[in-house]
Amino acid sequence: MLKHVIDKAVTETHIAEEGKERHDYYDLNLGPAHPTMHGILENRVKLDGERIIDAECHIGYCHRSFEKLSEHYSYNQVLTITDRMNYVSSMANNVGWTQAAEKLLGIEVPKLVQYVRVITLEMNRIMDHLIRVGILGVDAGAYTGFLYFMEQRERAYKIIEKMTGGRLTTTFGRVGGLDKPLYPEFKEDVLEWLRPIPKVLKEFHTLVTRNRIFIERFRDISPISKERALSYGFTGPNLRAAGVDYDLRKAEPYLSYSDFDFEVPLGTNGDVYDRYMVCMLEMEQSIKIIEQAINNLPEGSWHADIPEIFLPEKKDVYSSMESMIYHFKIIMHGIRPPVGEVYEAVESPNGELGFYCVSDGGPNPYRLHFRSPCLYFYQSIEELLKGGMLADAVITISSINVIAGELER
Amino acid sequence: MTREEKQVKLLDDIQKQFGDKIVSAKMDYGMPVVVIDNSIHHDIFAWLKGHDEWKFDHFIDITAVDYKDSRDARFEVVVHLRTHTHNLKVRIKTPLADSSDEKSMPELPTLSDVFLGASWSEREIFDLMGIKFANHPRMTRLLMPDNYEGHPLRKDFPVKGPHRGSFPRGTVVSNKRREPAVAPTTKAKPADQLLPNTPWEKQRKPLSDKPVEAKEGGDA
Amino acid sequence: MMPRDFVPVLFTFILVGGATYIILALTHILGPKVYDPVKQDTYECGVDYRGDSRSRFSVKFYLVAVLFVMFDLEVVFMYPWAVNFRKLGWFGLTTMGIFLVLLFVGLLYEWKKGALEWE
Amino acid sequence: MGVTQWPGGEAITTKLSEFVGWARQYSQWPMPFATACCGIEYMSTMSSRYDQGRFGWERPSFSPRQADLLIVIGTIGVKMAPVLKRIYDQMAEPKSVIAMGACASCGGMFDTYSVIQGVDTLFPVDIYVPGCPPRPETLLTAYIKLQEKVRNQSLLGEGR
Repeated sequence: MLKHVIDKAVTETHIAEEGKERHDYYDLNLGPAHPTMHGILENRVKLDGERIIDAECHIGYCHRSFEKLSEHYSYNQVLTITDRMNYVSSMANNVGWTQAAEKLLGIEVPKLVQYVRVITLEMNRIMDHLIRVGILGVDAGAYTGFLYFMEQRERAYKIIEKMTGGRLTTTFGRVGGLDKPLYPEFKEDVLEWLRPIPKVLKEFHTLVTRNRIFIERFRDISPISKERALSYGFTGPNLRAAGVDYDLRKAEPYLSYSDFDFEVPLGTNGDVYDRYMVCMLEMEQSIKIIEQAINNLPEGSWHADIPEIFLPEKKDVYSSMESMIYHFKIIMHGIRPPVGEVYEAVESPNGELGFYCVSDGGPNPYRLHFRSPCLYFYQSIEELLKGGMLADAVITISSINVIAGELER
Repeated sequence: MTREEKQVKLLDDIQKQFGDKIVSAKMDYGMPVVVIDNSIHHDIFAWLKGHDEWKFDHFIDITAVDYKDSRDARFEVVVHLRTHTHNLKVRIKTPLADSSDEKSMPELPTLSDVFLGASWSEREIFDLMGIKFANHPRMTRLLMPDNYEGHPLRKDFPVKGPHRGSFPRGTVVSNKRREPAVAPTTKAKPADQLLPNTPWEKQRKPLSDKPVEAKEGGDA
Repeated sequence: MMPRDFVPVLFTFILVGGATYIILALTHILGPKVYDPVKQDTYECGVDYRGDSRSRFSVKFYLVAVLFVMFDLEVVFMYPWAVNFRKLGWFGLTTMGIFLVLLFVGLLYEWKKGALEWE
Repeated sequence: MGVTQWPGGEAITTKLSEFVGWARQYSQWPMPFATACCGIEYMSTMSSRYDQGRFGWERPSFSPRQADLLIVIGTIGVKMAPVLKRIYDQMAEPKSVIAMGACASCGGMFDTYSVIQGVDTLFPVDIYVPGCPPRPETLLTAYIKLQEKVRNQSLLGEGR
């Protein structure tokens, strides 16, 4: 067996041509099966000692053809795809899709549904940033912070399970409202969940923020300027770390975000430390939003009054004739929006998550394109890696927070 | 001036600048939509980005739609841009006819020199939709394996993939322990060998290094 | 005749050597051995490896390695001294002090020459 | 497994394969090949609440050389299939495989052109874990089942 290996080595030895200045770069595969590559990113890196000279990145290892599938799903079934896009904060994608479908159908959801959607969006922003910063700590060597944060996520799973029945893939909400009425002690549970989070954040601050090692490793690593960030299509925390004040909740208020007051943290030179700090400060702002939303949660029905789109409840179907007809019509015909196309975007924890939906009047979308924020800031990875050290490559890729489901759709 | 007036003014500016090349410019669900001729595909974006009043420098998204049989121009490339001076988004659509013969692909000039964000998304459109972008720095497949044939997001491409007759749901898969085939080399193989396309019993056989010929009436 | 107080040292050598040998022998006997050309291939994150590992690399790595070995040996010499620190008294302190000062001067020299900077 | 009298007291006798199986079942080094949503549930199993360390599975090894067990976590795409097959081939014997989640077991909800319909088309799988994603408790029962399987593995398998 060893003969095979030796033959392979002999045939591929490098014969240095004379006259060419011989420069020995070390080719390294930070390949798909690598602990820091989140399992699906392949980077072929050319090293001069420890410094990265050239990086060539490949993706596509977890392409699950969401857009092709969504052409065969009804408008409510697409929710099963959207929670597997950014699976770290799946409910944020569901809210995004319901917003886009309702804009296409021209529906205005009642205030209670809007507030509940704001609460779930902000809860998912906290949960997403908890894992994002935790994994950044793990990649830089601080494993304990990750365990503190995972505990908070587990407590959040309890609420999400009560609300939707699933921990991670929740198919939360329907076009035109929520999937089920809120369970009675929802408000107390969310406030109870929020109570220890500032303390845990402070613990992580003392662990990492003023820690000389992490400052040395995070500061001035892969900075990106405003113009290049905008030209790459950065959105979300990575863009705000570069200093551009663009947050969809403020720029194009949707879902009654204008009722709450909160600030948008901005960074200065867009390096790993700024991305980390923007995420930490955003979590505190999200806590403020959730408290305001919970304290003045309005009364009202949990779905819009549109029987021909929103499935009537079972007890109505058996009792009233119209509901039974609507029930039959929705199930057999499906929801048929008018012919046209719409682009609706939501501020998901990773950035602007857009849904470009073209409808030809049929029961399922003619073409549905998910604008994935991950794809647009992962394009800059080859430029961000060049010139840095090998250890910085790990930190950069972890700080950009690339999620496989959303990157490769 | 209010948001609507700004949007109307934007449409007029574009209309004045490119005149006859603009097929239509109107508001659609609260967003200005401009349908242009594909000859000015590159110039309109350079102009919009460099324009001092409408600085459309934030590249949001580029995608493509396949209107097989429902329109004469089969493809349509859709680009979303955003300006932070007037807090506006614009959607620019470029209809594109399908290429005449089978071999060549419809062609458009690339935007990656104007907007860096277009480089990988254009590669994804080339990979999934089959639209080539001229003088793009690295025009290779993004999501599918490099030697994959076919463009999956086209309407004539089956969801389950052309090479694979998927076995009907619910058939019991025999899980007897099989010896893993000793594959001498696992260079990246073409998609055919990964998913042999013969009846389900043979499909369950793990990979073998011999190239799989599509035989009718497979052996027992 | 071997001095008596070295028997424990000999005993540890035998114990350590024996233990490692037994473990290796057990795994060799009990473990299955399936030879397979792919298994012999180098593992590089699941894709084919490129380039080879015998290319030359810069001298910085060698420099750091030598510095580490030097200061590591310094600590190894301090162990026996630290064990009977009380008995040696002032004599031990002065000799070890001279030894440490010498090495500290070496450290200062490297620091100033920039051998510790990575760039 | 029997108790025999021994001059100094009693001694436990057992078969060699049972002894080796007993030792191996509590020290499986899993290689978590995480690609998609199940990876987050695997993180929950690894973290302090559902702690897989209680079963002796604390140390994940990210190289196939030291791994006893390959856990395929998440969807395997057509582009990922050669990589996964190579990693399975490069694992040292005796190896076992857990296919975690519906996508790894049978392609799950993604019956499409770009997803491998089940990891068992690439190599034999020992335990299929249902769920999309499976709850941490389901994964822990899979661990217990695999421990039972490892304990009863005979030493005379292939390659001796």
